[in-house]
Amino acid sequence: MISPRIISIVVLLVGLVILPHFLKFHHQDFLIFLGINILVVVSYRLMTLTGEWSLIHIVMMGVGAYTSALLSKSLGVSFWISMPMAGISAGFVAALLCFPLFRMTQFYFLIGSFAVGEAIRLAWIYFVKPFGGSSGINNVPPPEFWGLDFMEPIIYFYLVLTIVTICLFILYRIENSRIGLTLHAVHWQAPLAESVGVDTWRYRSLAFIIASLFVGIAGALKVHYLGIVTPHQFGVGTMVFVLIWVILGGYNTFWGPILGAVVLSVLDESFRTFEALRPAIYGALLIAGIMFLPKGFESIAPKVRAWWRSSRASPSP
Amino acid sequence: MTKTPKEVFQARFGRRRFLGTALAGAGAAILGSFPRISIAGTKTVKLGMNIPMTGDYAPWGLPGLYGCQIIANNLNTDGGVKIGGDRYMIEMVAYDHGYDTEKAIQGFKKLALQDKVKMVMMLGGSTVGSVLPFAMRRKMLTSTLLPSDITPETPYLVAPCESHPLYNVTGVEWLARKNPNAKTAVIITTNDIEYGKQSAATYNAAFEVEGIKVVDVNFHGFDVVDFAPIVSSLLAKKPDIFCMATDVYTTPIVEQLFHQGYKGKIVSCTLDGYQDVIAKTSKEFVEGLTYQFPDFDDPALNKPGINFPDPGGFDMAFNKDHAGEWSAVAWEYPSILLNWVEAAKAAGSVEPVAVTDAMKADSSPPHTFGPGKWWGKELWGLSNAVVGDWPVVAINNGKARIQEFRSVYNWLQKYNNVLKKHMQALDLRTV
Amino acid sequence: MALLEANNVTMRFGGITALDDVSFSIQEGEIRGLIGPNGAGKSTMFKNIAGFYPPTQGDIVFAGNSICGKTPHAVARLGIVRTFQETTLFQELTVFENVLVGCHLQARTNVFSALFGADRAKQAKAKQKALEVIDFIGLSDRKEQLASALPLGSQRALATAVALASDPKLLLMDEPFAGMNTEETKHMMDLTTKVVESGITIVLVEHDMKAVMGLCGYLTVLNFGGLLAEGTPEEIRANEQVIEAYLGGTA
Amino acid sequence: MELFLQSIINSFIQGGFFALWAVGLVLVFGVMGVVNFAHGELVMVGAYTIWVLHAQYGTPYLWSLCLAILLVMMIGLAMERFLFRPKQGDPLGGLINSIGVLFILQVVAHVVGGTGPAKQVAPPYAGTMIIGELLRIPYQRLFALAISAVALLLLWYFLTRTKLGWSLRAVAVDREAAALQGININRTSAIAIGVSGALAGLAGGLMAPMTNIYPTMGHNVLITAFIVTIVGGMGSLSGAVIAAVLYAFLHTFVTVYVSGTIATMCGLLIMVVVLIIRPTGIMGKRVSE
Repeated sequence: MISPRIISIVVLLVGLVILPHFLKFHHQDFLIFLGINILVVVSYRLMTLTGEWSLIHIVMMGVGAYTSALLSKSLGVSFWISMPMAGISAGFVAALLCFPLFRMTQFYFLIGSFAVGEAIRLAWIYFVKPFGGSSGINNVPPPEFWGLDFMEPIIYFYLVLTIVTICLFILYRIENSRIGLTLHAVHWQAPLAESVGVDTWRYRSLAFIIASLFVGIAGALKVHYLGIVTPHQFGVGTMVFVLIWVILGGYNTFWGPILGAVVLSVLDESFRTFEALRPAIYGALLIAGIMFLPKGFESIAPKVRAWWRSSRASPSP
Repeated sequence: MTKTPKEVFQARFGRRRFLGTALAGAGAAILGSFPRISIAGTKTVKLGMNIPMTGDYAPWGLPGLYGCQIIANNLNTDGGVKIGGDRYMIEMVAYDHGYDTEKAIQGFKKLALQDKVKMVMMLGGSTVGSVLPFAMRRKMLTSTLLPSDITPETPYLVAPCESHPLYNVTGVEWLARKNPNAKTAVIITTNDIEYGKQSAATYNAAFEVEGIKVVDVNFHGFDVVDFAPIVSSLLAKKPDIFCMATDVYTTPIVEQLFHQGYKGKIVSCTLDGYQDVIAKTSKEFVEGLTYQFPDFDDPALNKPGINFPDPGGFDMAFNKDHAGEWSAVAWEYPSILLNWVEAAKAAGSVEPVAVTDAMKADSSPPHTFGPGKWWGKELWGLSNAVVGDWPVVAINNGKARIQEFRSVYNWLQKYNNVLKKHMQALDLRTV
Repeated sequence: MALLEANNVTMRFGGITALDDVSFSIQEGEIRGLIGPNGAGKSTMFKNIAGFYPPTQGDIVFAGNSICGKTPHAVARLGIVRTFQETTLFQELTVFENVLVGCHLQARTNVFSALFGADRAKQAKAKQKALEVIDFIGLSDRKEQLASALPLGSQRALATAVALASDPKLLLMDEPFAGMNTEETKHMMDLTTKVVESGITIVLVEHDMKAVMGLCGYLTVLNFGGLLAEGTPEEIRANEQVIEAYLGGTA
Repeated sequence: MELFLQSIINSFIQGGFFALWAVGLVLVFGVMGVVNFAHGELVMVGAYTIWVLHAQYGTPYLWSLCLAILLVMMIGLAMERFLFRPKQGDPLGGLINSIGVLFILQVVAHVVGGTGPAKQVAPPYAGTMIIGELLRIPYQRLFALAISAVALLLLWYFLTRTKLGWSLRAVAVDREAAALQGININRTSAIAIGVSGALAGLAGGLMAPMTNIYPTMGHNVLITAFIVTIVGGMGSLSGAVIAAVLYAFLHTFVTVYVSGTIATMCGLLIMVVVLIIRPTGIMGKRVSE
């Protein structure tokens, strides 16, 4: 007897495997970046479990992207090594930043993390060697494996699908392990947690490092498909979108941020025909969303389920 | 170009206009999404623009789309263009990537695969970098305004119009000849690679060739709100020539020069909206200010050999609907469109590869300001940029006027080693 | 030898002196009342012991070694755990989960063993422990309820349970009886005695004199940050200064 | 020497602007607990108002300035009433709302002004004051400096010497306590964002004749305002003003003698250092246990 959740996940995965074959043109690429962004938001949520919201997450993605790009381009390291290295280096940088950042909490942490991130970005622009300044590093080679052509969207999509699924699984395990419970405790009652022996500083740092590690991997995935990494990709503008996805999707469940990223990215893409007016429509959407669904898109699910039940309970003739 | 701000504003806000503006996006979208009902016996060829229409870079995208729509409409109302025995209506399809690499590649694929466009025009820089692998593999003709995007691996990437920033040498040449006793210069530019450092290198080379010493170069970020400090520090070097290798910030910089009592010569890359500059300073102060981008109602552009049909009319048409939005790209993308038309006629086909070959086959390709030459091997390993004559513009009692056309090509033939040296000094990619 | 010794503890915030050269010692297995009018410095003393901030001067020695300047979690690891004024709980967790968090010290794990379930045995033991504690405080029948759903009395009990779960040597209880009705108080007193009988030393700060007198074998009275008196409930009841202080405090 | 003196003057002028930007942000955060990401856009709207009224329709500069202040104040009040008030006690919700407003205002600016090169406004007070052949101050900047100084003084008076100002400060210190004392939170919030909007409009109006006016000009404003407010202490207005001037000096002198990019980096790093040493800013109140 397998639990319905497992079944639904399997179905979902199968669906994702065949999905790209029904998509045409640029929609396969859209799917690839969506997959990467999902890893970004889910790893970000792990960070927010401790109640701290940072603005440096996307810069950590950049750290990963730059690491992988530099390793594979200047040192000729294979993608399969440079990708984990991307994660590790991002995690390492995060570990270094823990000391200054976690002296702050709440709003001060938000802005402090923003400042550090922006400083890192400026460093990429300022030090043309090795970061290539504003135009960054281009011609980053795609992965190689059994002579597969990773410039083909579908093939790269499968790569992304595999890696992202694994990462999501790990993140899910962590959240539902003892560590997840402790992070929760740190968020809601830091003093009480401390008093029963929880080192809150350590757990905040842990969450930050793990989140950075996975977003670093996401960065590697991005750069090896785009073939180019620039400081412009990791500006606060991009970070704002991550915030939007997580908050509007809802950050109380594991699935909320994913929902947010998917729904909003699709809408944004469909607004593109409005060209210059698009941001306004998007902005109005944000406000509407937060006003009418303060708990995020995820809060629809229970409602729907309830409605479904009631409608089945009393079948209309 | 010669409208008072007031007219500009009413042009924009005349009842008709206002709606027009508000719906411009939607309108253009509809133009893009529905194939034009074509007259019997004519086909439609789609040309793509993968450009920023929102965000900081919008000024280097949207005006180009407007310009191209004007040219396309003109060609279509004349019954389209005759290519290989068929009449083709030209349709512009645009995608807004907001200068985001992720969206750039998606937009490019949308245009190439879904809309089946025959050429994609882009601004250049990182957005081009992100589409190149796919574009070159697909042999899709792609145009950029930044020749520095060209590498030996990019045979289908061409820079047929603006050879940024190479043309800047002409301005320096002209200025130096007019002021033989100018000995020192300072350069102000942005700290980015694509625009700032490329320009700085070019100006360094140009000044060295003229025997003028560059005493200070200031690379500033895009976050500058007040130019007083930078200008003060540059003026402290007492330069004879003040060189602005930038576009967005020219007005505030000139304003500061004015307030801080600068007496020497000014050379700039662009001077978009120079009436504002005059309004902020004085006719006398900007007199003789030298730069590179002419008004299109300039009579000098009616001389034979200019490859742009009725510049004056184009200028008028543009300002009728998009007053105050004019920037260099407003005519540069159209000019590339015209290059494509010529090449397609020559090729007798609209297929990208054929058109590219036809373009490259032409030993003196039509450049906006006269016959040009394919060039670039010496710097980027592939001669896919068209360089030819470029106008030197100077302000004569409140009006921008072309002083003369000078050959960028000849300069490059003579001095490309100097240029190369200075590019390498700034860690810029060269072969 | 004493389990906990406070030696000449002084605590200043900017200008005000919250504790002024206070010394006392607590024997293993006793249940000690720390009383005094409002602002006498009881809570400050608590926070000093529990490591929320180090005393400005003086030393606090636990089981023979100084715990000054140690962080709360470090102190907790040594076996000193506090409960909080009001009911500080993980309101949105169930009773069971609350206690499970309390088991942190036995159950804490690293990312990898958490990932590969290498800590399964450990977690099982923690869960077992949690159930025992819940049973001990008599909340077994409500262990799946949300903490926020419990009545005040049970919430206090739960708070104690969370503390007990990290099996402390010394339990600091901050006003456990505040705002309780007689019946709840009764129940809480029984619980407290049970805890002491299970071999845990208790220090409690309390205003409810009846409860304190009933529970504690020995009292320490603070006033204006200074040590006013020490002694058995009877001695304290008879102590002029104490009465004076309380009247002064209440008047 | 000349450069040194000139830089000092420049620093003060810049400091005045930084202060105007930052103070508005501090007020709204202090009183409402909302980080108004659209603050920079409010400044932008102020600048555009001047461009439309003064540069296009020839309305006298001072009138346009007043109207700009009024308009932006209105926008602020509307935001408070319809976006922030319903989201009381939900800072993230407020944040998202302000981001939404940011997007919308940018597009409005785009529709009004179109794309193309940045909009410019000719300075109503042309000419330059020359002191002893080595100091040159444009009258426009002198005017801006004076007005911002006056505005800040008025604000200081309002907050320290009037009943309303006192209630604002009370709410900023402790919302609940203030509410218990019968202070109307909604009213104070409205006043706070009204004042903040007015200052933003003023800043935009004063900047308009000296800077590029374009839809995304608010970005730099916001970042600078953040740095200043953090260094100054999020709760503290005097701190914001001091920090603004200090930061202006730092930025100006590093820009002049080293490099603009380095200057910005320094700003950010100093901000982090301040946060590490004193997480509530140089003038901020200590957070107690």
